[in-house]
Amino acid sequence: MIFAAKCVMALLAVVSAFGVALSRQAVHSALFLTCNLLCVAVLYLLMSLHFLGAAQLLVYAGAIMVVFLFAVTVLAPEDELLGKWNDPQRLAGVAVGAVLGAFLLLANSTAPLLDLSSPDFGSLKQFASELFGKYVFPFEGTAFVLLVALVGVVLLGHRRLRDLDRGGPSRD
Amino acid sequence: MMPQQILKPELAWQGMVPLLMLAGLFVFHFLIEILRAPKSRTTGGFWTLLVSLLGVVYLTACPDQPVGAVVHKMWIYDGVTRLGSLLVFLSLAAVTLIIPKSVEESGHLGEYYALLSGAALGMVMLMGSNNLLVTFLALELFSLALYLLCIFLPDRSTSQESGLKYFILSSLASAVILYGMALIYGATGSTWLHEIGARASQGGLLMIVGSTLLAAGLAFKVSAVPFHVWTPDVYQGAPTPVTAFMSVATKTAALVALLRFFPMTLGMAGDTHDGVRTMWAIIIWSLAMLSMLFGNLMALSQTNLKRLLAYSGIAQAGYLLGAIFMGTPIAKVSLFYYLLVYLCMNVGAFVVVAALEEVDESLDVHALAGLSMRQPYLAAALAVFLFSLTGLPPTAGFVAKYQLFSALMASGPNPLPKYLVAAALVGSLMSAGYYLRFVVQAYGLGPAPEPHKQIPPTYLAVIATAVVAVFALSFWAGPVLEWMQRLLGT
Amino acid sequence: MDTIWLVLALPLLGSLLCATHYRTLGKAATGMVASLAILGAFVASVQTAYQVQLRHEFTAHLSSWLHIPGISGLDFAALADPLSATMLCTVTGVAFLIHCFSMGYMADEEDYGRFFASLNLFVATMVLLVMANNLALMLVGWGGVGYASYSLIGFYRQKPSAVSAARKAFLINVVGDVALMFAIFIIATHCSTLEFKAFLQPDKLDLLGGDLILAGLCLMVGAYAKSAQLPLHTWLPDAMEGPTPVSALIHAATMVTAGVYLMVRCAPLFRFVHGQELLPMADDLNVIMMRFGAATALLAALCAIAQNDLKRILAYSTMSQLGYMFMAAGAGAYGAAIFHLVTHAFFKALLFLTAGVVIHALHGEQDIRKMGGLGKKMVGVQLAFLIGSLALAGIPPLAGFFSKESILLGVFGDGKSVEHELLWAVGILTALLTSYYTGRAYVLTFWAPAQHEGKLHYPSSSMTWPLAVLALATVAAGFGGHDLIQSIQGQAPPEESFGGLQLTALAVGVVGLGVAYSTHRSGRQRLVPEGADPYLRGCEAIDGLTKSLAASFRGFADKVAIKLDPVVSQVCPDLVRRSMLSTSTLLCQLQSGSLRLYSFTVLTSSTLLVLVVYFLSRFISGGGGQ
Amino acid sequence: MTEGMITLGLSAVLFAIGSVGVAIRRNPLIMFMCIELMLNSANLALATFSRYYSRVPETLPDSIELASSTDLGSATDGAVFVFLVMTIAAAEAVVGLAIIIAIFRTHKQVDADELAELKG
Repeated sequence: MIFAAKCVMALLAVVSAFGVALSRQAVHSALFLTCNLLCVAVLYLLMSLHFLGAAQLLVYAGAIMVVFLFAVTVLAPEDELLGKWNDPQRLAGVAVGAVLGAFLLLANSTAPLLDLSSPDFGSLKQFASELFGKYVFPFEGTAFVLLVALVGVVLLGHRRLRDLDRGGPSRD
Repeated sequence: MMPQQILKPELAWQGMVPLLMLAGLFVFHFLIEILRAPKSRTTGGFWTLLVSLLGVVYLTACPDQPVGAVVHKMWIYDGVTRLGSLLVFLSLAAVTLIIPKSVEESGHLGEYYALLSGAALGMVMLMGSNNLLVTFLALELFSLALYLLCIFLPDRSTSQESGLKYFILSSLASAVILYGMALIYGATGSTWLHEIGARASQGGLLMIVGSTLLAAGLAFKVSAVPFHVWTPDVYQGAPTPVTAFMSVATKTAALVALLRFFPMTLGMAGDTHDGVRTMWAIIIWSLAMLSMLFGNLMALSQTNLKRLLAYSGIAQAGYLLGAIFMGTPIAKVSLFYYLLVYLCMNVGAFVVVAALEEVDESLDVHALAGLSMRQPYLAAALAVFLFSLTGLPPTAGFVAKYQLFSALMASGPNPLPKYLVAAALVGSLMSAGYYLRFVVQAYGLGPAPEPHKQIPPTYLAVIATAVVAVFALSFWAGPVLEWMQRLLGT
Repeated sequence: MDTIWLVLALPLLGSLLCATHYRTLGKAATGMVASLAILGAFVASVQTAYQVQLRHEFTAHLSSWLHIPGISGLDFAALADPLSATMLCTVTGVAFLIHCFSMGYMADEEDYGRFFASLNLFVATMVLLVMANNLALMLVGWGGVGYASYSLIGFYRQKPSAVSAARKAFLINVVGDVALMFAIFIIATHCSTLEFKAFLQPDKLDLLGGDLILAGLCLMVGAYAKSAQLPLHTWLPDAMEGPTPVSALIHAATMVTAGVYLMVRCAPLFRFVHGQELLPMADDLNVIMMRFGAATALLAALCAIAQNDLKRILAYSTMSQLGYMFMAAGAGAYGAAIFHLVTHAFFKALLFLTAGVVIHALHGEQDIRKMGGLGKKMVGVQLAFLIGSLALAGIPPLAGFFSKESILLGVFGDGKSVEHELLWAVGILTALLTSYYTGRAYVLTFWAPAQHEGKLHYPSSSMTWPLAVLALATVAAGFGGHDLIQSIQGQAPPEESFGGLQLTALAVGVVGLGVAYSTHRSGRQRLVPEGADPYLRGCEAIDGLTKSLAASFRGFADKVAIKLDPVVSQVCPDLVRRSMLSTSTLLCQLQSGSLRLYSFTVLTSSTLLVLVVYFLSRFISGGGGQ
Repeated sequence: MTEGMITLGLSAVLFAIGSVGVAIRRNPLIMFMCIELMLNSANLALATFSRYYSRVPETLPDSIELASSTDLGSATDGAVFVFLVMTIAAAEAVVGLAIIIAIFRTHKQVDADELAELKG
């Protein structure tokens, strides 16, 4: 049952990923991405990684996608002309991606995977004790990444107000 | 399985001092400069300079032996971290002193300093990292700060272009690195470098592909050929002090990360004919070879000084990767000595570029003609730095190259490092062509002297210090090398 | 830091000051600065010599210099021992007097600053050469001395002959530099150290094995070029184109003695005692050195007889005396060699300076046939020249007698081998010739009937008092010989009673002088018929030979060059340059600025890397599995 | 095929699709979405490895001493890794979108091919 569910979700994820990469409209891409992230969240849940599934739903599919959709609607980018299918650069890109994917699949197929997890695997308690114990250093470090992001937003956002006052920036 | 207890981190504050200094500086800027936005704009620079100089003093003068692992072995403070952090602090101090008019007028000086110290924090964190997660985190920390620094000048479309290109390509590299890390974790079951190193030889194909992806991503940060494509555009578009910082500090951090991965993760399997280790060595070797040859070759046709320095940085990365490839104690010492000298000459050259921009000189090779009459000091300093970058004798560049090449030559029967030396010599020959072209132009005839435009005194101070250092490091190379040798414990 | 570094630092500083601040200082102050710098160096040398007396030898280590893996002893370090202390005192002392003399002699020159800067630089490099404690640092001084002498010989830039003489001196010096460099390579690769005290130990020299003779020959070629020994002597007579004080300093007292110094410094290499007996190859080197020394001494003396130019006579006599020193070094009488080096520095500097005064007085006239009659007009100068001449001729109790005597005794040795007796006889013959041509120059200059008209240009006091000091030194120096030889050699010279050997030398000197006086008193210009000149000028013939050799080589090279040069120097580099530039431009066009292309490149590179690594790993594991 | 292989294979496929997207799209916004896709696929691989955790058998040569006696690596590593990467990716997304918005505001329309003032 779980196996079947995983297969369906994986199929859905692949389809939505193609949607992200190939949609003409940015807003479609964003929606496909949301779909993909949701699929992955479900996969986490199916792997009994409950906390990660929840975090994926909240952080990714929730917060990040809202920002993406917001950006898309604010900017309203024109539809991208995808051009002909036999554009050489496009073909080369697809070929390289295919080769890369094939090799990653090949490498992944050699992975030793064992289902030996304990009953409480993926529980919040164990997760938290690791996060605030062994991983306290990167946990604190993440705070600085977020701070840098905050500074960046302040920098770029603040500038926008100033620029509007001056009637927009010049091109050079 | 017993539920694990919450472990108390075993903190060794001594080793954390450089990290804490930068973290404190960053928080200070965030709280005081950005949120409060004081009227006086010089305090931020003052504190940054003070902290970076204190850090330099702490890292050079602190007599203690290396402290070792910190916080569940997440982070290591040893000679390598110490020397690398020293270089980052030094470049931070230099960059703090050169604030272009355009940055000052943007009214975001607080953010500028905050991002600089954040980037430095990320770099120091990366150099001591002993865990894949910390490595990724640190990479992202300084990369995010650098994207924002690249795009810092709102009125210049080149700055925006530089920021966007760096952002997209660097994120791509981050994704590649992350996938490599995932595979390595899958292959060995640990994210700690020393444990990975112990199990690397059992990793199989998963480990080989994972470490290749990781090497590719780090090669991107080092800007080695063929992952160099972003370098010239980003360097040219970014504000010059940021370029100077990136060219030295980022390169140092990424090289040290490579150095940590090279022997620790993958070389610990002893002298057995270990596939992973051989692979890694071959990757580094070919990256070094390509960077030396193509970096110098592409620099030959450059006409813009800033862009030329970007291309020459690619070639220099090749020489440095050669030292990483060797990995012997002598090679490590010569790597750090080269990095120190590279810091002096490259930051010096970029400060000259910044000063030229401040006095509205063009950076084009033809427009440089007669610079020696308009700006005699700048021209002389530029000549010194370019001579040193070429590796001509009385300067430290010569000693650094000499040390590096002799370290590569001491490889016994293995011919691979000797090919590197041959390529480096050919590359140096080419580099003499393009560096000296600029010097000759600067000392050639040109437009009559215009009324002097004032160069800010801090610029001159940095340039003078760098010139002195370029000569001092050559005449007192012995003591410096001995000191580094002692720190690295070889 | 020891005072010995002051000996180097002061002349360097003086040189810098003179070169950069000549205009602000003015002439008088420039000369004073230069002289005071050398005086300071002299005082420091004396201090060093005193320290050596107290502490015996020591090494003053300043800092490390080069790091070459596997080779030690590449430091900025000075070696202070009796040998270097003696050399330092002599060099700086004579140099100081000559600086003072130059202040008067060069007073009318325009390029006063350049002259003193070069002179100080010369002293600095010479001092570096002497006090270096390893061969590599010595090579720096060695090359520096060559450069400084180049700039000083060619001081009169407007004179083509001076320029070509300077070029010749420089070229031959470079031959010596290259030879020394080869010696350094050989020694470094075998002994893995370049420090004198380290590689001159028997166990290190053992490592040289068969290459000992090669290293020794390279060292000797280097020394011969610097000390103007046959066949690399041709530059020395031409070097007289420089100002006379330069000739006195460089070509009499200091630079040309560097070769002798090198031989004495590396003495263990030539005296290499394995077990108890001299190795045959070290013996070969010594024989070569003695024979070449004797040949140089004799041929140069012969050549001096046929000269009419006062300075060239002195130049050839310098060559001849250096030949003596090499003879002594070859015979193992190192103390005698250094003793003669010191006394020769005094009396030859005296002779050159006196000659300079005479030439100055006669408004630049250098031909002794056009002099004469100066004896009564310039009594003091005449006396100084007389003292110098007697010392050169080896008349007791002047210094030259003692030093030449110790050399001849050293060469004679125990008198059991015919070779040594023959060489001694050559030495005596040379001494006869020496006293003759010295006497001739003296008599023709001062006592023959005057051949010139016009007012004499009398020397100023700054030019005369150095002469007095040097004359005094010439008289007194002979009495310190015993101690000097003992400290250099490490053992007392053999006690010899005043016997037949000494009497012969003395008699020869007196006879030579007597012949000269009786022949030339009347103003007769030559004793030997003109027809003999070509035979006497054998030394100069070598010059001609090298010239024609060089010319024919150049002719050949020209022919080849006309055909090959355009290809080698224009077409090929141009081709390379163009192809590189076009490749470069092509590569940079790939850098099109397109973000999409860049990301594609990064991805492709990563994929390629994965591909390559995958196949290589298959290959390696396949190869490893078999 | 074990259950873990589904998600592991899916992560490889998603990574490849993401890289294709980055290589062929010209809109920076969509390029960035594709990069998010790649990061997400790496996360999926990490989570899978964490769930189906297998320790490499420790057959070390005698010459090698482990730096620590206590093992640090565990199954939870992957999960924590995924969680922190999510946070970092969120920060990156914020910064990236701010950059892209800033550029869109000046250029109105951004084409990755045409934004080539810097080149050569």
